[in-house]
Amino acid sequence: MKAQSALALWPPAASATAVETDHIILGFTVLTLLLTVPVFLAITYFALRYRAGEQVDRSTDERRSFLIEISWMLIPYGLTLIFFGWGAKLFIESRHPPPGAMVVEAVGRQWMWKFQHPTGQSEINDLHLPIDQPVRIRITSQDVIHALYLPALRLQIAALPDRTTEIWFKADRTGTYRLYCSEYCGTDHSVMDGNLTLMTQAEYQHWLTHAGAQQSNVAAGRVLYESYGCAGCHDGAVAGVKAPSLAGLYGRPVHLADGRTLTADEDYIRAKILNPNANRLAGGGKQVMPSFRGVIPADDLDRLVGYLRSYDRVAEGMPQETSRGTPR
Amino acid sequence: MSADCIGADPVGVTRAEHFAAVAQQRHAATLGMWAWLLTELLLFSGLFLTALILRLLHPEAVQAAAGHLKFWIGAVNTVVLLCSSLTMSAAIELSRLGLQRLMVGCLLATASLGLLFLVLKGYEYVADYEEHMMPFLARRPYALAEQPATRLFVNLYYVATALHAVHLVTGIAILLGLTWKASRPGFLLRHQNWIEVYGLYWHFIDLIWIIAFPVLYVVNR
Amino acid sequence: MSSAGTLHGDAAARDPHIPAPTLDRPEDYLHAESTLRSWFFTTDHKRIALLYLASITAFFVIGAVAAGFVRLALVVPNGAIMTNDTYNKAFTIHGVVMVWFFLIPSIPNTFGNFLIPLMIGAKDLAFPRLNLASWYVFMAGALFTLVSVVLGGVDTGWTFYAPLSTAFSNTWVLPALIGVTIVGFSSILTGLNFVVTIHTMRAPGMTWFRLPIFVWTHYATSLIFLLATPVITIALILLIAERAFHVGVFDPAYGGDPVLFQHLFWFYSHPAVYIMVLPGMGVISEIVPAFAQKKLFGYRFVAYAAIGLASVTFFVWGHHMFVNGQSDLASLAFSALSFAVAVPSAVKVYNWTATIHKGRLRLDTPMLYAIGYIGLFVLGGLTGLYLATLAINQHVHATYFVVAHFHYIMVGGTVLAFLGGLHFWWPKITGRMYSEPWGRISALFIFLGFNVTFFPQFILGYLGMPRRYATYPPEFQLLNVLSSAGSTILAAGYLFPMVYLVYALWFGRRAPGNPWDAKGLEWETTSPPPPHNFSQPPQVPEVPYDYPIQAQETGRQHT
Amino acid sequence: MRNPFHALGPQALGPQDRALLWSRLRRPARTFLALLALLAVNVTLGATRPFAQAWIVELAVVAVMAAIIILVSMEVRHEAPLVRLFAGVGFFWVAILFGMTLTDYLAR
Repeated sequence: MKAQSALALWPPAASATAVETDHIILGFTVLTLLLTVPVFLAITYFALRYRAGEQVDRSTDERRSFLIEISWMLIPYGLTLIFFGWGAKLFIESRHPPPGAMVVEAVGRQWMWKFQHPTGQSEINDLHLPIDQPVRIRITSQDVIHALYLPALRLQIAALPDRTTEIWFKADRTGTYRLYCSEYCGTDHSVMDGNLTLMTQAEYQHWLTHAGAQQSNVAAGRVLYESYGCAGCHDGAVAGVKAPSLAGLYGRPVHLADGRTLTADEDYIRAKILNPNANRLAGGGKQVMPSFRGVIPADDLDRLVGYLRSYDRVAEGMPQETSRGTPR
Repeated sequence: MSADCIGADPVGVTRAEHFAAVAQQRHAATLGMWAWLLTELLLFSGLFLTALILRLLHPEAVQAAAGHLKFWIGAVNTVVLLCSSLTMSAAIELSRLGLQRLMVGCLLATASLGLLFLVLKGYEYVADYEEHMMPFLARRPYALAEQPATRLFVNLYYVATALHAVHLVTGIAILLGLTWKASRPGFLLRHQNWIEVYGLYWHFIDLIWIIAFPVLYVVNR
Repeated sequence: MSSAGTLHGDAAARDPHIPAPTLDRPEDYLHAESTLRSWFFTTDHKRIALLYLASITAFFVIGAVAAGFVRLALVVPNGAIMTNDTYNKAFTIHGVVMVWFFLIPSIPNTFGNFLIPLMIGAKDLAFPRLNLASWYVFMAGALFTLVSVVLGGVDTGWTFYAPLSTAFSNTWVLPALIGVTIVGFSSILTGLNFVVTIHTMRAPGMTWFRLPIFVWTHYATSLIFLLATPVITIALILLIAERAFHVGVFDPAYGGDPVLFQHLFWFYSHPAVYIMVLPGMGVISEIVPAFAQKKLFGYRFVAYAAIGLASVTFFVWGHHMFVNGQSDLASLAFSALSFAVAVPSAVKVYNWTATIHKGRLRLDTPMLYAIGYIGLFVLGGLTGLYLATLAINQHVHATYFVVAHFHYIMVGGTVLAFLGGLHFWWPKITGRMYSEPWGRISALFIFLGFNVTFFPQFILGYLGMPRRYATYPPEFQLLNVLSSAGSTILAAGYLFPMVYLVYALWFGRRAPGNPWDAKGLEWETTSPPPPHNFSQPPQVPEVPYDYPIQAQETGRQHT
Repeated sequence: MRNPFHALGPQALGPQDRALLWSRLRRPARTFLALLALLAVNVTLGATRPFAQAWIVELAVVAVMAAIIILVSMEVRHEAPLVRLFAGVGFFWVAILFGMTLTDYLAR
């Protein structure tokens, strides 16, 4: 369940590793207090007791100062090293997935995540996963460096354009949590987020077969519509490009330059995305749209077309419905 | 200018107002130049590190690209710079002996050798251009386009050699200015250490090339 | 060979147009000449320090305004106040300007420039013309960066990570990159000048272990300037070439490695943290003994700790890259080495505290800043160790926890030290006293405002709010509003000194040579000092910090 | 001012001066010859590529050349300890840069 209150003071933890990370930071905080509170108290006490004008004993003795120096160099250092060891242990564990972990492929691009389940279903920005099951996420990027951040699991890893990185975890608490892009990746970095839904094995199987990838197709299509840059021209954000609005396009007749008139059905839209130079529009300006053949994978194209089917004038009034904030 | 005769012109350094002693001033100048050279070393080592990483990531591509470098021009250029180091060292020795005219001759020879290096380097660039080995030119076809990783090394070669050439151009310009000043009467009386301090810079530019030549041309062959 | 007589003083004595110094005031560097030329072509380290002071104050204002935009935008979660693009440009300008045009030059180029020759008993830095050149280089770099801001701004973040900055950003990245590259040369020239000056220009009798800690920390800082800056220069040159000519070494599209840029970037930018921190430590090490009227505790340890910090800091840069795809071995090595930074940092903090013990304390404005500094630096430093812990870093990397941490170091550390130093040496620099009550009030405002602004960000970060987010989930709103509210208190705290210090320039009480009964050669000369610093060669005391309260039984004299 | 090229030759000097001059120029000349010889080794190796590990020899030769230039041509041998330290520190820092970066690249 997502924390909806305006003030939260501790993040939910959805795995044993997350709980242990919390223990490390709590332990470290205790040590911090042990090391700093005496200093703060001492400064305050000295500042009051030894103020100019106070009649107090100011005779000092520095004979043991060498010992003092060595001890306050080494004792705090030694204590903090405990946390180095503990943190390193947990880190190394999180780098070595157990055999038989379920593998999810994740791809970051400006500005969306795409996750593909081992059974082939894929989803945009949201991620549904089972608990009590080790999950490996293999991550890459199609453009700049992103980073997948799952705070409920206390994990993040960069999505690098030229390599595959991975994290693994075994969640143990169901619920809906946030997932983010945590490596600054350009204009809509802050919109590149979604929900991580953790569910029981049975629920997950049910989700895969039923709601599955269909569930959020329209919302996902909107994300793709922005991510592939359609919105930039067709919603008029880029100055100087007179691209026709696509709101309400579906099912309407379109007049072509050669005099024919077609109905904007799924096939028409699909063909137009893959090859904009065919079926030139009547009265259209210069054709500047690039071909998306080979650029957009088939499942993304399906979602995009699905979104355009439902993109009517009503939706036009609130095109940012699916994403927080104002794109561009 | 008095006759060239050792000891006829005493050499020395005039104390600037904010220094307490000439020895202090000389020490400061030498130390200052070394501090500068320290930064130059780290500057170029960033490029050498990049070359090493490229070699680790793309060994075949780097070798393919290095095979297109003009090995013999690089070798001849190294000899040219070694010669310029010789004339620079000679100029320093002559400045200590107070042989001003001979020293000026050596400085001019040093500058000329530096120019010769640049001319050869320019010729090398032209040859590279004609062989379509300039991948950073967006409009010109690139000879090794089928191996995209080669362009990394080739481009790095241009960044490194261009940065070295910038140092050389600056060095020659300063050297010519210095030579002009040094040809005035009484120069060695007032500013003998300028020659020594400048010499450090010149030797160091040589040193960078002497490292760059094998790093770029030789080890990747 | 006689010295050439081109003193400012001589010129003033010869030139009838320059009024002779008045009787009640010995001739000082501020009034020796008054033409614009005498300022913009001066080679006097004290005037150059003031040129820097004016410049970095201007940049501080620009950076602070950008920060104001950032805090304003984050009052609401949905980005209703400004577009994502505007927000991204605001935080980028804030970062670039604050890091390169305020924090890095702040203390070294103003107080370092002004005080190092005074503290070591020299007439000037070793290369006065180079010092002036360094200011012009700084301004040239600033010009390029401002051009990029005026043309429309940059949205890459101050870290300029490839390939976002090279192949994807559509903003004015090139002029900003060129500006930052140029500014690096200014740092190098300043560092070079300081290193050579400290080595060669010390007055007779001024041995290394009679130097004030301020000089030690500036020596350490200058070493970082020299050894780290060239590496980012070359990284930025490659980045510029990449953006302009598609060189490709950082571009994955051709097989380049964007992580290599991060290595080169952090090789400089982590030590750069100590460029910001060490001079501040030097300032605090001067203020604390002066206002405790007591010898600095553990002088040699504090001095060595400065050199230690400057060296260790070169071995830890990879702790910025634990989750950025570097090898596990590298992460382990960098994490382990990072903890070593705790040792010299602890030396500093505990020795300052021990110095206050049994002192004769006056809680004037500089001391308030110093005490605030110690507290905030301790928190900032220890949260740095949290971040160096691999498992914690996996969670809070690139969140507001990091933002809070480095603001505790840079605002709580550097800015407080800068302001403390500004108040401490203001009488020396200007010859006027500032208003003490206003000074204390503004110090309290800044301390309070700072904590209200940045402490909530630790919590936000641990809750998982990523940094550089123009919009954020609604559950983070309350803490963000609190943070924004704190920033207005902080802004007020910054505004007060700008008013009362400027007021003091004309209406402040005239300062005596040593208003704080402080030790150190800079207090031996008049306020403001004469053009060549000392009317008579200064006498170097046997021990540094020879304050009235000394150890009575000095078993180990030198510590 | 007279042409600086005029009477450039050492024949303008007296015999004693000439002997002194040659004694001073001997060191640069020897350094030059040594560097030339080392370069010849590297060029030969580069041109013939006799064995796969030639790069080790080549880098070793470069190290020797660099040492000669710094110690002899740049006269670090005769400098104050401080200058020697400065010359050495740079290389140590280069080693840090390379070493720590390679902990990443060699262990990926």
